[in-house]
Amino acid sequence: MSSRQNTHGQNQSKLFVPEPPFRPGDTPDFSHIKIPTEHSPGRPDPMVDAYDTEPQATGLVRVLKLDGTICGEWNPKLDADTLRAGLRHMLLTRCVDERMFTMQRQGKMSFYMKSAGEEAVAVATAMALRQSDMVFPTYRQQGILMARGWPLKELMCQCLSNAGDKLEGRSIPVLYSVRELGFFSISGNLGTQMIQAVGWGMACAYRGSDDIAVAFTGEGATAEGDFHYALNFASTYKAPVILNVVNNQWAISSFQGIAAGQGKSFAFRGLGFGLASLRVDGNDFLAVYAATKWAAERARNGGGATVIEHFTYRKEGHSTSDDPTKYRPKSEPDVWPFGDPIERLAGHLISLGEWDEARHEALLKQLKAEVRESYKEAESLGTLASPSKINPATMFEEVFEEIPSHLRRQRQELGI
Amino acid sequence: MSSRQNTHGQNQSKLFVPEPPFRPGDTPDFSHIKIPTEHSPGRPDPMVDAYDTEPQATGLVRVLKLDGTICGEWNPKLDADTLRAGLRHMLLTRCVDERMFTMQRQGKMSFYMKSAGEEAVAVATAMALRQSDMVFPTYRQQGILMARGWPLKELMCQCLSNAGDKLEGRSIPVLYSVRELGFFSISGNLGTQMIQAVGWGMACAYRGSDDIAVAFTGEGATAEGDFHYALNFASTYKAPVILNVVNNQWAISSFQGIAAGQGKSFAFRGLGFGLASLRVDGNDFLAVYAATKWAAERARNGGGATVIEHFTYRKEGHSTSDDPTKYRPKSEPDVWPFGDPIERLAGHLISLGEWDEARHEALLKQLKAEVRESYKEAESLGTLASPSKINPATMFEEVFEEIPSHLRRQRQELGI
Amino acid sequence: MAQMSMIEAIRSALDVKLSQDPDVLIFGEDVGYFGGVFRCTAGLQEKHGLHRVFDAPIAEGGIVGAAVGMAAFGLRPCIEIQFADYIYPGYDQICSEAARMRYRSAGEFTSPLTIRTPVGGGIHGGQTHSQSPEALFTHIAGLKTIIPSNPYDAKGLLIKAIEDNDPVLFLEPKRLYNGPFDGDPNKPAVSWAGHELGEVPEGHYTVDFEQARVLTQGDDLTILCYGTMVWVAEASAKAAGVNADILDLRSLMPLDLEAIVKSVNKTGRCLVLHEATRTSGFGAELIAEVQQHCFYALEAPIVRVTGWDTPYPHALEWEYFPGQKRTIEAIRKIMES
Amino acid sequence: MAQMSMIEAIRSALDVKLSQDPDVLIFGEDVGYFGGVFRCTAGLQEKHGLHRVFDAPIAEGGIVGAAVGMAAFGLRPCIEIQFADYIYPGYDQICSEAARMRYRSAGEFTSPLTIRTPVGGGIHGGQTHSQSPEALFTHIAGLKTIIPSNPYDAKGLLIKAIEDNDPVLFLEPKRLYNGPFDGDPNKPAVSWAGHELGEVPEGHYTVDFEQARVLTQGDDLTILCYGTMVWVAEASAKAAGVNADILDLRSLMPLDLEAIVKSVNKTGRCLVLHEATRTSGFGAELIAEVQQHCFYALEAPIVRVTGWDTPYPHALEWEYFPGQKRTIEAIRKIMES
Ligand SMILES: Cc1ncc(C[n+]2csc(CCOP(=O)(O)OP(=O)(O)O)c2C)c(N)n1
Ligand SMILES: Cc1ncc(C[n+]2csc(CCOP(=O)(O)OP(=O)(O)O)c2C)c(N)n1
Ligand SMILES: [Mg+2]
Ligand SMILES: [Mg+2]
Repeated sequence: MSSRQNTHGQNQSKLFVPEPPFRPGDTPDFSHIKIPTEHSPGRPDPMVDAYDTEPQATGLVRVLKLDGTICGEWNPKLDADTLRAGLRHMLLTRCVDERMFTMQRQGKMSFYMKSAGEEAVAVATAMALRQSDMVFPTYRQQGILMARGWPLKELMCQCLSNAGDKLEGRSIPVLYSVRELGFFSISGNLGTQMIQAVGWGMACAYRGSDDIAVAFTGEGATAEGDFHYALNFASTYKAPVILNVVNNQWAISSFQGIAAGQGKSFAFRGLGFGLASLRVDGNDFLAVYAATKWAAERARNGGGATVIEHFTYRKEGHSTSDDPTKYRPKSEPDVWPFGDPIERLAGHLISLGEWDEARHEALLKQLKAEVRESYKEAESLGTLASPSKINPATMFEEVFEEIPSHLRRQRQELGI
Repeated sequence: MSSRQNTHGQNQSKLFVPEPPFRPGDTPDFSHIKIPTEHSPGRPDPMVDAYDTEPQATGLVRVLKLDGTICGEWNPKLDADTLRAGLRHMLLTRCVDERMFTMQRQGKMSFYMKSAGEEAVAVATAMALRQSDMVFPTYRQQGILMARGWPLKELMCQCLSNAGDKLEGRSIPVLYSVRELGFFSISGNLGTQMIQAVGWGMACAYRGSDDIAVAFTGEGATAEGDFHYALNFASTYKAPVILNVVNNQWAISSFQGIAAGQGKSFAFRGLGFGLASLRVDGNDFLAVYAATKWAAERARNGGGATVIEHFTYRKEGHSTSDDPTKYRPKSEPDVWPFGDPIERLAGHLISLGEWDEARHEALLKQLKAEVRESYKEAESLGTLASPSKINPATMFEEVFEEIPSHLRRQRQELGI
Repeated sequence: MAQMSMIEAIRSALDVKLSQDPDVLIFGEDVGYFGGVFRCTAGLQEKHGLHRVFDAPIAEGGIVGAAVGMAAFGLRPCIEIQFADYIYPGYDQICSEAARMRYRSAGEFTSPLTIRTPVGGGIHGGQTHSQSPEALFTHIAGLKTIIPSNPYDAKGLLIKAIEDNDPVLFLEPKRLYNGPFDGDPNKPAVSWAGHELGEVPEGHYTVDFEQARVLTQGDDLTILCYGTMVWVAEASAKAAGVNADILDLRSLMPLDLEAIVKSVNKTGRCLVLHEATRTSGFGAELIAEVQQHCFYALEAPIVRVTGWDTPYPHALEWEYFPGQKRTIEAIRKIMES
Repeated sequence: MAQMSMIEAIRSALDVKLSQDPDVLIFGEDVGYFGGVFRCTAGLQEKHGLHRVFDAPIAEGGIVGAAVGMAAFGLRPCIEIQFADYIYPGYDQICSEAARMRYRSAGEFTSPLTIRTPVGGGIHGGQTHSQSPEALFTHIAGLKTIIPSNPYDAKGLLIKAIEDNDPVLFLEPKRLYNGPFDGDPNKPAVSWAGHELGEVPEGHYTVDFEQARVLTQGDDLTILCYGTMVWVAEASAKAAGVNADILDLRSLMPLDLEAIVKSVNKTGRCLVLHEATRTSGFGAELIAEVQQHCFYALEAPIVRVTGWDTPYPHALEWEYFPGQKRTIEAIRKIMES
């Protein structure tokens, strides 16, 4: 309990309110977090009794050590080409984020959200899945779209709400929908996708398919009822789903302890429902990949759902709308002890002799050019600042399958 | 999976749907349930680390063996007078239930709900608490009102919706509200009271009081979001509350597995949030008492919330509106292996030499007479079948603190 | 033709769709083995299998949310919320998700799901088993809201709802499940047996949305109503001795505005009935449209007879219910002005 | 007197009540250390203590539910829902619990709680940061619904809300947080500085509920509006060259029907404005009451200018927003009929 708790009490309050370890002005020090280097919990058979995953739910599944070498049972043994592909997708994600953030600052779009520091979660998950597995993302898994190869221009047009936005400029930036790539329409309402994913998974089982559904939520949004419904329905109907909790330590300005309370880990919540549960180093591309493969195998084989907590860190602000230095020390991202997922995977490839600084620089340069090109193309179709080329009549479409008479009357009222 | 699952499949569905072990026509056999007689998990210090309650959350806290003798660490060492008081409250509860059920069948009231088989949960909890601790009950904890001495006539008038109903006949029967006895207004909406209780507990802490809040939910209603909110907020703010889950095996026609899914116990859900969690033999008056005392001590001392699952059995229908033999074997209540809470406590008192058959019969007779008398008095104030003596003007009152103009106009429209 | 109660008609609709379309499935609290607390799904699990008709956890938000996922996948879930009073935990999934899925994804994902739920009072259900929340849904863009008043319509509209590619809220006036009800609780209960509208075809048929049903035709006034109030309207008009155009709206969204406007332009007088609380009830919307489109034809203010702006009380149920007495008074008042 | 923006006025109201009444406490998502995404609670935690102003888990149902328990205990929680678009997970606790607690317990337990939440569009928030759900609350018996249009009212009404012994939904038009807005997005943003209604007393004062504010008086027509639309109404009336009675309703429930009726009986013409979707919006309720009470005075149909019955689109925000163009057209139409 910090000084704030004690000094400002005006009554004899005994109400406990958790606080983050550091606030602006403090010098962040994470030496209390023990980084289990060699001691990743083992890899049980994917069909293990859910309760036997308790060590995995409370420990931290890791493959990549901070020095780039590998340890433990979870090594997915990926070939160098696959690793390089992963690195490329993550780097591309970061480049796109950088560019779009800057463009937002220049008034080209209303809003943007980066995923810096969390790229491994999205990219490795996507690479470990089939494309026919539907992912139910939040706004911070754009890495999936890179991994599944969505043309950058499409993504950018959505953010620019311009004539190229196949969603007709209806939603704020980053709320993509890409059904053909197994990417579910992102909701602005936190948490709702979790139980929808379970419904989708139940539908897969109902149809006799062995595709699965894979949902993501931030750790903050686990507090919503929809997360509870997801755990409960997944447990009751043994739904073939993976429920990912991306614990990036922050929910806008609230530290993870507001959602976690006295809980040891978010993964442990899954155990409460008899679901297999893994807590994974989310900055470790290989660990995320291996955990997802494990859970997917379990789900496809009728073993039901797995909860995976990805322990990671949101390196930047929540979105273009906030300044993180208002609620956490400026240096906190730099001293976060689990490193950067891109650097760690690059370091591993380098230690394998499959990568080097020069190639890295070259790749980065190439990706930046690619992003610049795509952005130019996208911008040529308009920005939010330019007069919209979207036909106002589209506003009345797709509310229903067919435009009902009252919407036709309203459209006429608007004079179109 | 039963035959229903396989024979009626019209597609290649792999969707798993849980089913109860027995349905009408089956011969129920609970020999698979192991009754841990000597092996109640131990009683840790109430301020123990929550995660160390895992044995209690998955085992079954017991004191009374089926033979009436006592075992284990949880014996609350109550004197004979207290035990007899508990017995009396439970018996009274059952007598009231019987009478009211019969009266409902005779058309005197619209609805009634018994608590047969679950009396120990309500009565022992109430006796282990202070009256200033607010309980947030469901409709099946009328035993608390017996233990806290609410005049039977008051209870009956509420059920009869007559002139003596201090709730002005506004709610259906059994939705009592008795603030002066620390009994919160029962909601018809399942689950909502759980998070409200946490709010109440936070308010106790905020005011510096060491009173606590004690909530009850059926196992079925744990699936509601409010249960999740309750666990989360209780964990985050270390709220001084006890969250009771009364697992009476049935939620109307749905067996407990619909809510439990693959979960080992409902208590374990508490562990998922880092809350102390106990699974208790709910038909064991002494165990319920001891567990509640333990949790109350923990809460008052700043240890935060405890989740208690009371493992019990709903011996009768859900309410006057259903016939349980339509969805479970008629004999199931009789072969339920944990006995009857009243008989078990009586047996214990008899084994102590503090009770005998004759006294039991005499008490029962006396309670029945008391109930009969009270009911006669209550009925003299009207029943639902007789013309209501409640002033229609009351319908417009207490919607707001003061009657606003639109309600005054509506009252005039009704001609009053 | 068979004789069916409204419960049987609903069950028949479900049975027809389960038989025809393998993508239809049903879940909800107690709907499986037991067949629902009102018996609407009785026998369907046994006939169609456990994986097509099954019990759900007591979590209305979960039930709707799972159905949204299934519907987006391509199934046609038809879910039951045990009482409309308990639909609020699912409100977010209905309004923010089901209703907007098609729009926000530009048609990539849709929500062809049906939510059945019993509404209305008259069974001594008190404030938590009597509500009529239709207006809370008609305000939400992207939802259709349907409410039948008899077995024939119930079956045809429910089949239509399940086949519709948009989310449909299907409200079942529980007081009409077993028979029509004219608002007088002191008369012996009437059953659907022998009633013309209880004659229901066994197989597949649909009743269109956005089509009001004209019960009676008359020049004195127009009565706009739906659900239980349809029967109260009929009895009241008779008792008041007026020749009324009584329109059973059936479909609130989309609304058959054409029929309404035509009628009021003819009669010049309009009464609006509903059981729901008055303020911001659906009656307000009807009045807003009628006064706009029929202003110059109107000879008297449009009157609404509704539930009061209070919770639905238990003992005073019949003082709350907008029955014949208040309806007749309103008719008289309209005719006198 | 100080000059305050609406944000500052709201913050000042909270500060006054936190200082005066130890039973007042504030919680919600990001309201603690950070001071809220719109900064309405900035500095309050530091001043009043962590246990009086604190962050909550992202669970609107939990936030409302906990507040219901605290309020029943005897505290006066004032909670924030980050955007009204996210209030639906708390809808059940608001409607089924807070609104009915007093009634169902015959006054034993009450719900003196205030729910603050930003509403309305105009900030490019798209369909999930722009909604105006007031009608979903005015339909619920037992709730009060308040919506200020300027700093002075915001502070006085918010203090009144916190002191009220019933649950109050306090809707904050986010487009007005930093300045008035006449509906023209192409004009440079105006701030509250120097505006008469930005002059706000530092200390305690209240503005009564059920009291419409009369902006301008005129005999041509009555414009009923609230929130952001008040400013659109004023600019539009001016541009249309009409002398209008413009009523800023401020309190939707309870409603100042007297002022409304008096005005329409005088002008004989009425325009209703709101940003929310039209069907079953609060405008329908206003029209229903006006036509009932002013029928014989009305010279033209009452017209409503509202948001369309679609989700609030992002790129086409200004085609959706009921701005001056549509309002002026409506005024002309009313004046011509
Ligand atoms: C139902 C709902 N409540 C509140 C919000 C506002 N909101 C948007 S993002 C956010 C924080 C989410 O934090 P977390 O779940 O940890 O995800 P992260 O942003 O860290 O990826 C909040 C409160 C929302 N979008 N939906
Ligand atoms: C929100 C809500 N959903 C559904 C119901 C209808 N309902 C009343 S009791 C009940 C079963 C509850 O079962 P459980 O929680 O196990 O409690 P028990 O009756 O066994 O004591 C249901 C579904 C309700 N009252 N509230
Ligand atoms: Mg986060
Ligand atoms: Mg139960």
